[in-house]
Formats: sequence, structure tokens, C-alpha cells
Amino acid sequence: MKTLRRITLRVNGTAYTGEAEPRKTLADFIREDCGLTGTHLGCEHGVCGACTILMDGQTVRSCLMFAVQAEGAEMTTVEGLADGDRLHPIQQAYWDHHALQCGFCTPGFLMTTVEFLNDNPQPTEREIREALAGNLCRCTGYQNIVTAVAAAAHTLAAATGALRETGAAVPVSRATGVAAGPRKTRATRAAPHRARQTGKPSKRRSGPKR
Amino acid sequence: MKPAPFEYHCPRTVDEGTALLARYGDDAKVLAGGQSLVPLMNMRLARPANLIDINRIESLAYIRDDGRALRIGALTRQRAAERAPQVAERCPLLRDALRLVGHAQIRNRGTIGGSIAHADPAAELTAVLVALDGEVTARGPKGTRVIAARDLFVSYLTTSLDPRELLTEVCLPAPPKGAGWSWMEIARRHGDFALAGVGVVLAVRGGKITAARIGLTGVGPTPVRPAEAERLLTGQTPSEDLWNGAAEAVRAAVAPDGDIHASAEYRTHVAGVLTQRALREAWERAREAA
Amino acid sequence: MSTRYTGARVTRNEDPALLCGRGLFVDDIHLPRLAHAAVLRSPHAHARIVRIDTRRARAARAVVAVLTHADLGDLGGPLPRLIPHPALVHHKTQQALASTTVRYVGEAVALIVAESRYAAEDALDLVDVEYAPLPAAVGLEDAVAPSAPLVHEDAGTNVCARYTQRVGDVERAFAGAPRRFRERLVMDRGTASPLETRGIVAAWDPRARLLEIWDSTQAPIPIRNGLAAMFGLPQTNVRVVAPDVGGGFGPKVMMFYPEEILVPLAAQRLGRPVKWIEDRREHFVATNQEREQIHDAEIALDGTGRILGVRTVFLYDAGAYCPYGLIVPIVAGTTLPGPYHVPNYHCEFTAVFTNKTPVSPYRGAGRPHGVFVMERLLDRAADGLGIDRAEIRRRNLIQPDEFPYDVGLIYQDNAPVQYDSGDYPRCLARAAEMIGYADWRAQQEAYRTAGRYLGLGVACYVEGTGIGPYEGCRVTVEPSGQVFAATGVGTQGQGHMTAFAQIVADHLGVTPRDVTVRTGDTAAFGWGTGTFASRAAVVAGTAASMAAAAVREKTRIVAATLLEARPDEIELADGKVFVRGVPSRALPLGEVAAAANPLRFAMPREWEGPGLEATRFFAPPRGTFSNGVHACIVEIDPETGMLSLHRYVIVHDCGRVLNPLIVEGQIHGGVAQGLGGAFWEKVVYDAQGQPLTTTFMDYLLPTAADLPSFEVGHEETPTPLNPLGVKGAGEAGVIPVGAAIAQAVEDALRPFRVHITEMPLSPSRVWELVAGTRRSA
Amino acid sequence: MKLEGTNTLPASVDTVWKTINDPDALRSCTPGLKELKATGPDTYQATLQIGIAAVKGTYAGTLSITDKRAPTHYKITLEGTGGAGFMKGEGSVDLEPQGSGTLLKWTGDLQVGGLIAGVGQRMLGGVGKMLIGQFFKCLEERLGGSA
Repeated sequence: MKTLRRITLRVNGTAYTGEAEPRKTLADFIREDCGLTGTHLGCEHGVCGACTILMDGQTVRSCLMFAVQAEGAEMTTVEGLADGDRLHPIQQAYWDHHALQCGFCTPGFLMTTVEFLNDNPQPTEREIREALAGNLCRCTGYQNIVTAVAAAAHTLAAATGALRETGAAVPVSRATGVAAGPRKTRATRAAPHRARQTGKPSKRRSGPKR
Repeated sequence: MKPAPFEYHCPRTVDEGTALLARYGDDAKVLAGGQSLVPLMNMRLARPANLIDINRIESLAYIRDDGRALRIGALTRQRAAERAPQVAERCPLLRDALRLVGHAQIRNRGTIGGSIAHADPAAELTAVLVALDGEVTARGPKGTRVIAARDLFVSYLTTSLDPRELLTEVCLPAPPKGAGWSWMEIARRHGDFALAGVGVVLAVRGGKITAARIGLTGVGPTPVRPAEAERLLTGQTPSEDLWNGAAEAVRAAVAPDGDIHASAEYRTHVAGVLTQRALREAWERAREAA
Repeated sequence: MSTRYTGARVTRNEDPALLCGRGLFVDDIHLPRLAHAAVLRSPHAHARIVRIDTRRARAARAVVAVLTHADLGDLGGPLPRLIPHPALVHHKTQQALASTTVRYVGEAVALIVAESRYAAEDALDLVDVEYAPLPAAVGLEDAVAPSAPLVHEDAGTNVCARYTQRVGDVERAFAGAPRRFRERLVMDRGTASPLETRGIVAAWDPRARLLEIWDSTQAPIPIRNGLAAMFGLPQTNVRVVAPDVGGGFGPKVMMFYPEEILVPLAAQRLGRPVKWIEDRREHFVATNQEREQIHDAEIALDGTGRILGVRTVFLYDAGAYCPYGLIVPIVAGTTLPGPYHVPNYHCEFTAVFTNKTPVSPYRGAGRPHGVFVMERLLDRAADGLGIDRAEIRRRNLIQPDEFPYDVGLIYQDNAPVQYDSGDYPRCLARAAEMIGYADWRAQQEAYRTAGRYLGLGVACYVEGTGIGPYEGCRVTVEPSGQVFAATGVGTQGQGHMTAFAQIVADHLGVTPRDVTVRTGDTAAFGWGTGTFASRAAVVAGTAASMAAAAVREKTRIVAATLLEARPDEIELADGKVFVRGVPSRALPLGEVAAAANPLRFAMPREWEGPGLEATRFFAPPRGTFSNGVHACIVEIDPETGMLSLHRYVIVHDCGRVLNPLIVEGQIHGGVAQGLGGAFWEKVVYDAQGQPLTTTFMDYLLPTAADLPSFEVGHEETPTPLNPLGVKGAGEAGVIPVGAAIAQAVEDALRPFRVHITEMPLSPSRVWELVAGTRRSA
Repeated sequence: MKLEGTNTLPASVDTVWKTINDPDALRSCTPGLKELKATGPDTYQATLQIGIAAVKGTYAGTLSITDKRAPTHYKITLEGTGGAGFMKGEGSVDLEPQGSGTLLKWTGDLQVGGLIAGVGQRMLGGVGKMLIGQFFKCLEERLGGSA
């Protein structure tokens, strides 16, 4: 009954081959056979979104798929977002806006944000909140994640020159009364050594578009 | 929460799929999007000995408009249908209902056929199919047959499909041009199962309702088509009293179960409230289209 | 000490690794020959174990071990009892594996270890257990009824403790009081539900006699101490690491969970590392829950709305066992008086065993209940006396010049409840101003004429934080110039690696990025208590400050020798050590560190030892008391009972704020958990004690689409109890949410005369309340 | 999951009483019953496969008839444990002569525990009622009761 199969998956541009039973979920194969532990398991019944990855540019719950189903597809996980030490603009925005605390749900939110901003480059706050409703977080209360997604939308739009005059609805952080865009000035930059692209459009590495 | 072992089969054609179903009978389950089945497998509530993964049967993913109805391949992803221009144009009720099915990650994998075959008592698509008098095509050992929506849904998670049959196509008759439509549901959170949901289509001419279609979900073991409420609307001039009358008729037509999230009385009550609000919106849209 | 970084909005050191998928959570640990465990749990709420037959399971493919109680030897006794209390007569704890009786659905009965988690779960069905079901005591009030089935036969009662605290003469106050109002307030069960469930990896090296444990705990050091005692090992031979922990919120400070004994035992017996990761369904039955209390409370006031006395008699659900003392009910009772003068107070609770998952603190740990009762009593009194709800609070607030203010009660740390500092009127005024309280009535009227039902709620609280006994910190400057700080608290996302780095950086003239903070590793720092009761920043933060200050002085002494100057002439800034006024006579900090550890020649006696390193401990005399006010505006659709949250304002005072970015994040997360407990989350058991909410499809965590943006206002009234002036902030957000929401919903539905006396609510329940008053009107 | 119902049956009280005690009737009317072996007077060993669509559980247990007051009243209990948890169905039946036929009054309760109770609450109420209803409706149909 328990016959092992050779399974080869392409994750973040690299091919991984492993022996697994057909019942091994895509999430477990990525974590154990590919050694990419950035994708996390929070519920294993498709609600919390911590296991969200990109498959051919689309977000999927990797706990609701079997590894054997993903052969031939191009997967992107959180480990594939940064370019060496240079963070993806979305990762940078999450860092700038304290959009993570324990970090367990963060990979799922990042992959969801990549697809969402691909589909919807100039989102309103309501659109952002609804897009993020498929990922649960218990630490942040979501506010800083919403602010970070809006900021990333700006950075990406500026980078791709797509920022129309109207611009996206800039979510105003009422507490500080300051446009909660990329708040370079607000947060004290205490990181001399952190390589950070400023001004120059960063090479946006995200999953291949559909 | 790891699934029990199973034999994995991955047919490339419908014939291959039905042959596998014929061979393994009722100890086999079809895996389409998996968004409902795999959670049950991870919890070991469902332990099929054979899993027949139809995701590689490319021929089952399509959306065609045959002039009368939209013919949607069973394997069409919900997200694709949600964004398809033909759906927006010919059957906006389906598009609006799809937007409330779980979340984008779920709809990227969940399929139109899978949701119908799974027949969750609180699913959106089953109520849309019933409201539009849709039908499905199934292929099995005895060949191909077409099942009307009213004969398809039997009980909780149970349809009249034979375990050896593969649902291949969902057919949704397009409402007449300019008809008003509305999908409304109440759920505890964005994307949750509906406590109650209603889809309404109103064909209107000369300020009168020429045809009314209503489909409800979350208010019983299967989707409900309140015939009396539809009859009451047909041929009438829209008014708040008319909407109230239809809401009362809907309340009489449903017999929901209570659970920890909402009592039976609450579901019955909001079924009426939602019908009233959906009729109002559908009528607005019909007037705009006229 | 400069305050360039302490108090600044510094982005976190922890984030790059977590953002790139390089976090190390317990489930991310892979070791060679790692075996995987699964736990067989009782499906019955109360039953005798007649027979266990594990032969089929032992014979199964890929199974390497099966443990039942019979295999535990002297580890089979009741697990350790924490925080004993004289009133806790029946301090019952469970066994690592049940021997004769199971007392809640989910209690551990057997452990299976196999080559994979898949194979271990396959084998669970092969263990044949014959149970003889017994009647279960499930409802809190049913469990104290005389006829109730006994959860613990030998106790002879389901009451595990009764305890009363009193101030003044309540009977006399009530007898003479012009106005009295009484309420029955019910709060249902909730659970923390961190995104990461619990998990343990254990590895045993028989040659080095070293037991290595990775545990998703909030208190690694007490876990190490307990395991060392249980396994008869020197403490130095047991290393417990709490790596990245995916949220704790209280249940992960509880110890000892059965798996924390079983997994190390299995690893030792097998000579292979063993990993157990709790799945979500297990988490809903096997990880402690909290929140269930029923209060019968009364308030006595004079005609002007001044409080003469308050009393509450309440039931507290302890669950099937009572491992964590009486912390939650004591905290509830001592939080109730809040920021008000309560001259006469009587608080009496009965802790009750029920056949449900055991209870221990969850974020707030009783504080939300104390605030809910007090604020609901004040709202009732305001309406009864015709006084504005904010005004009745204003009239009873403790004034800024009354500190330290002795409430007259004993807190959870056995110290007097003495409010150290605060400005309560200022917080209430600022919250009222931010929410637009002054012109709310007019706005509300306008909405009502448009057929919309909006309501405003405001709630005040004071919370005990920063309690002892102590925490410590060791700060070391390494020859690279990088600074390393180690402390014993655990971290679950609170940003300790940044907040402590800010404190240390300011002492040593480096940047927070140059400071690496290691928490939760008993090999890095072996003394400490753990992370709970909003104390880490206060107690460990102060220890870090003291240690860093000591290293600063040592650096000046060593540099004085090298730069031929007096220590008091030496300055530290920008990673350099130099003579004040002569910046050219300078050395990089790392060089001073290298010089401080000479390989040759004599080491000056005044250096008192090598290296730039110091360890300090801080033991606060008693807790610090933060406070705050929440105000919110909600809208209710009376037809459907649906609630939408328009605005949520938080004004809070936690003394000196180390990092506003992090404190705001703690507030946002706390309010979100509070809102979940007010409208979405409820753990439900049926009459037989079967849990009905064991997935996220039925236990509903609020999502981004359900919550508003929060508006946070900081007030900073430093505390005199520690040199940093810091108070705790971790639990603040969750505490008054239930009270504020109840008042707002009631205010919105005033035309329907709905009265809210329970938490959580739901659309169905709100509609029933509206329909109920409508029918009886 | 409590349910109750009444039905007027054309058959006499004695015929009804015989049928509702007849193992064959019980075997065909108990939903999902695969095997019923008598192990004593009015006690049987039962194997059931109960479930809906993909969610099927095999339960091994006992079926017993107790509290017999021939020919007008008895209590029927069905208990089973399986991988998906355990279940206990209890029913009581009261017969009264009504003209030449019989008035059958029944109550039914289904308690479910373990895995299925914890996960399936959303549908358990409805499914429970459906199973109880099927059992008594089948008995009524065997006795020519109104469908």
C-alpha cells in the first residue's frame, strides 16, 4: 500500500527530487524533502493561510495539495523572494512598518501580497483587507500589514513607473496623521549595514506571472 | 492531521477517469480542487482507498457560451470563472456568488464542478445552479446523462450522482438580457460558510416582473427554490410590500437547522431579510439596464 | 546614558531572517534519524480506562515505540503543581499518560513514535482502548450543583478552592447606600490560538549524558530545572531552547504539558531524537484554555454617582485539573476595582473542576473579567442615576496626586496591590477627545433618523504588570566590537531582540544592529523565570540596562589604562572609546574588548577579571501598574445582528515606552484578540463534554476584513519602581475590549432597550436580544 | 440531536409490537447497519458503516432493547465506537391502539463523540435528525404507515 514515488518539484527555480508516498502533502514535501522550512503549517485544513505558496504565479494552500500534484509546475516560496541580501520591496515594506511580530504567519502573508499586488497594483485599504482575509495572524491585529501592503504597492508602482497621477488611495495612519506611505523618515534607520535600494528601481523578483 | 494512505491515479482523459471510477467503485473519490475533500482527508474523516486526480484532464477546463447557456467544464477553476468576461456579461449572478466563495487562495484551486459535486449545504454555487434551473452532465459506466439541478441535490453532501460517475460539465442558462440580479449572504467572517445566502434574478418588462428566480443556501440539507415566492412575484409591479410578501414566502419555504453559530430561527429570519434586500438590488439593476 | 535609541521607533533586528523564511521554529528542526510522535487522546470527557491493548500498534510497520502509563515508571505520577496557594485545597494535576481515569476529551492516553508523523497517526487506530464512560460535569453552574458528577472522586467535591479578599466594611456600605445595582455577568470560554501550535524536539546523547530539548515554551528555564530533576540529571546536562516561537499569549507558559515529559523520555529510551508537533485539532483539546467565569456582582453608590462599595461572587472554571494555582481568579478580583476609589470591596470566588480542557492564563489572565464586571456595573449605575457614562467614571477616578495608591488587596505576586504612578483623568479625557465624545449624541441622533444604529463605548482599566521574582542579563562586548546580550525570558514575537538591543546600545555607544540578543536558551543564560504577565521589558529590560551600565564602567576602567587617562574622562560613542574632548585619542570598542582579555603580562587588579562583560539581576519589589482607556464606535444592523466596527481608539500609559513601533504592535494584537473574544470566538462543549469547536471553521479568529484600523495614543507616566521607568504593555490591548464593545452595542441598540450581560456576542445572539425586547415591548 | 414523531399505522398493536422487535426489521431499518448478530435476549452485536458521502466511519458496538413493557413500550439503544469516534443512539417507542390500527409515538436522541463531533458540528444536528428519522420512517413503512 505504501509505495514510494520519485517526485521532482521546481521550487524557486531549483529542481528538488525526493521519494515520498502520494499522500505526502505539498507543504510537507517542500519543508522536509526540499528543506525549505519557510513555509509553515498552522492548521492543515485550509483556513489559516500560513502554508500559502505561489504555484505558476497563483497562491495556493500547499497543505491542501499532494506533492505529486505539483510536478511540472513552477513553485515560489518565501525563500525565493529576496535577491541574496536584497529584500523584495514587499519584504522591505513589511520590515519598515513592523508588519510582523512572531513571524510564523508572515511567509503566507508575503506570498498572498505578491499575487495580490500583481493583480491589483493600486488597491484601496478595503481591497487590501479583503485580500488578506484568507490569512490569519494572531499577533499584529493586521493594521501594520495593511499599511505595509499599501506602502509596497507604492514602491512597486514607482519602480514600474505605473504610478498614475491619481495614485492609489494612500492609507492615512490616523494615529500619526502622516501619510502611511513608505515612511523612510518616520522609522529611525539604525541600520548602516543593511543594504537597501533607495531610489533605484529594485529588480522585482516574484513568481512568474500566469 | 496527516491523510491516511491511498492509491493515487491520475487519468489524462475523461474515458480514463470513468474507467478508473468503474473499476474502484465507491471506495474511490475524485480529487478536483481538493479545497473541501483534502481537509476531510487530513482530518481522516474521509479515507478513500483510491484517489482519482482529474486535474490533468485538460479537456474539462473551459467556458463556452452556446447562445442559450454557459457551459462550464467541471475542472474550470472558480477564480477563472470569476474573472471570465462571458460570465460577467451573461451570468453576473455567478460572478458575484463566486467572489464570496472562501478566499482567492481557495478559488485558485477550487473548481466549479467540484463545488457542485461536493454539495455543501452552505455552498454558493449549488444555490446559483438551482436558481437558474441549471443542469449538469455526468459520464459513467452507462454513458453520458444530463441531470437537472432540481434532481441533483439529495441531502447533506449527497447528490444523485452515482459514485462511478464523473461530473464533466455544468450548464447555466443565461438570464434574459437586461435582467436584474443579486447575490447576498450573511457569514460570520469574510469568506466563511454562509449562515444564509440568496441569489435572485428578475426579468422585467414594462415595469412588471415577467420572471423571478430565487435560490437559497444554508437553510436546509440542500439548496432551496421557493416556488411560492417566485409565483407571488411574477407579473407584479415591484414595491416594498411585494418584497415583504416574497420574504415571508421564503421564510415559509425554508427549514434550516441551528448550530453553534446561528439558531434555526435566526437563519429563517435572515433568509427573508436577504431575499428582500436582494430583490431590491436586482430590481435596481433591472431598471438601470432597461 | 544617551537615549538615542531607547524610546525610538527602531525597526526590528529579528525581521530579515523571519521575512526570508530563515526563522527556526520547533517544527523546522531536522536531526538525523529523527523519529516522529503522535498522541492517542481520550474521546470521552469522563471515563474509566478498562483495558489498553497496544500489540497491534507495536507490530505496525514503521512504529518504533508505544508508551502507555504502565511504561512511565516513576514519571507516572501527577505532574508538578505550580504556584500553590493556601486556599487551593485540591491542587490536582494530570499524569503524563492517564492511568485509570480520563477527565477531559483530549487527555493523553498513549504515545506512539514512528518513522514519520504519517505512520504514527496510522498507528493511533491500532491501539485498542476499552473505556467505561462516566457522567461528566460540564456546565460551570451544573458542576457545583450537589448532584453533579465528581471530576475527582477522591476530592469528594468539584470545588478546588474558595477564596475571598475584602477591603473596608462592605455590608455597612451596602446597607446605607442610596442606590444599588446588581448584575449577573457571564463570560464564555476562549483560547489563545497562536498560529504555531505546541511542539517539542528531544535528543539524548548517552555518552555526554546531555538532554537537548527544543520546546515552544514561554519559560525554558523552569522546564530545564523540572526535567533535570525528573530525569536525575545535573541542570548543566539539560539544555532547553525556545527557538522562534510562533506566538504564546499564555498557554505556552503552562508547564508541564504531558508531551514535555513523554518526548524526552521516548528520546532517551530509543536513543534517537524524537519530534512531536501538535496539530490544530489537538491544540483545541490539549492546550490550556481560559476565560470562563460567571459573576454575581453589585455596586452601591450615593446619589451623585460616587461608589460606596462593590462586591462580586463568582465561579471560575478550572477545567479537569488545576495545575497553575489560582492566578486567573486572583487577578480578576484584584483588577476589578480598576482606576476608581472603591472604599469597600468584597471579592469571593469558587474555583470549580469541570470535565473540560484544563485552564491556565491566556493574555489578560482574568484582567478582562475584572474590567468587564466593573465597567458594566458603572454603565448600569450611570443609566440608573441618569448620569453620563463618561462622567460617572470621571467622578470616581483616582487622582494623579494620590500615588502610590494602596488598593488594599494582595496581588498574584503575593505583594500588596499598590498603584505606583499614573494619570487616569488625563487618559479618559484624551480618549474622549480622540473618539469625539462631546458631540456624539448629536451624531448618533443623525444616524438614527437615517435608520442606522450606531453606538459608542468607553472603558477604563488598570493592569498589574512587571511582577518579579526576577530576571537577569549578561552583556558581553566581543573583540569584533559586536555586543552580545543573553537573558532567560523567552520571546514569542514581542521584539525583545530589538528593545533590549536599544537599551544596551545606548549604554555602549553602538547601534541596536550591533547588539545580538539571545533569549530562551538555557545554555546562553541559566537563571530566570519566563515571559508572562507583561513583565519581560520591565524586569529583563532593567536587568539588561544594569548589565550594560556595568560593562560601560568596566570599559572606561580598561580604556583608561590603555589611553592613559582617568576612567571618568572616558566616553563611548559611535562604536569608539575615547578621551572626552580629545576624540583623536580613541580606540574601537572591539580593541578595548580584546585588550581586556590579555594573553601575556599582568592583568591590572582594578579590572577585576578579564573581558568587557557583566551580569546583573533585577528583582522588582512589586508589580508596576499600567492603565488606559479604550473607546469605540460600532454599528449594528438590527435585522441581521451583524456588527461593524467603525472606529477603535486606545489611550494607554505603560510608563516609558522603549519602542513605540513595538508597543503599538502589542496593542493592535491585544485589541484584535479582545475583539475576537467579544464577537467571534467561543469554545463550545455539548452536554456530554464533547468539544464542538476543534477547527478554525468553528473557532473563528477575526480576519483583516473584520477589524478596523486602531488609533493609538501613548501617555508616559514613568514608574519609580525601576530605573528605566518602564511598565508592562503586552496584555494592555485585550483587557477592556469586552467592556467597551458591550457598552457600544448597548448604546447602539438603546431604542430596543437591549441589555448586554454576556461575552462573546454573535449576530444570531444580538438579533435574539433585539427580537426578544421587541416582542416583549 | 433530539427528534420526535408520531404516526398512525393500519396494523394492530400486536403486529406493530412484533415488527419493532423483529431483528430483520431492525437490520433493514438501521441506517448503515452491516451486521447484526444476536448475543442474548434483545441484545445484538452490531457493525455499522455510517456517514455521508466521503465521510464514512465504521462503528462496532451493540444494539439492545430494554425497558420492555409488551406490547406498548420499549427503549432501543445503539452504541458503537470506531476510528472517527463513538456514537450512541437512544429511542423510545409508545404504542396505543387507535381504532383498528395503532398510534405510534417515538422519541430519538443521537449523541456523537470524538473526531466527528469536534469537526462536524455544522452538519451533525441535521445529519443526526436525518438518521433518526430514516430509522422510524422505515419501520412505519414496513407497517404500511403513511409515508
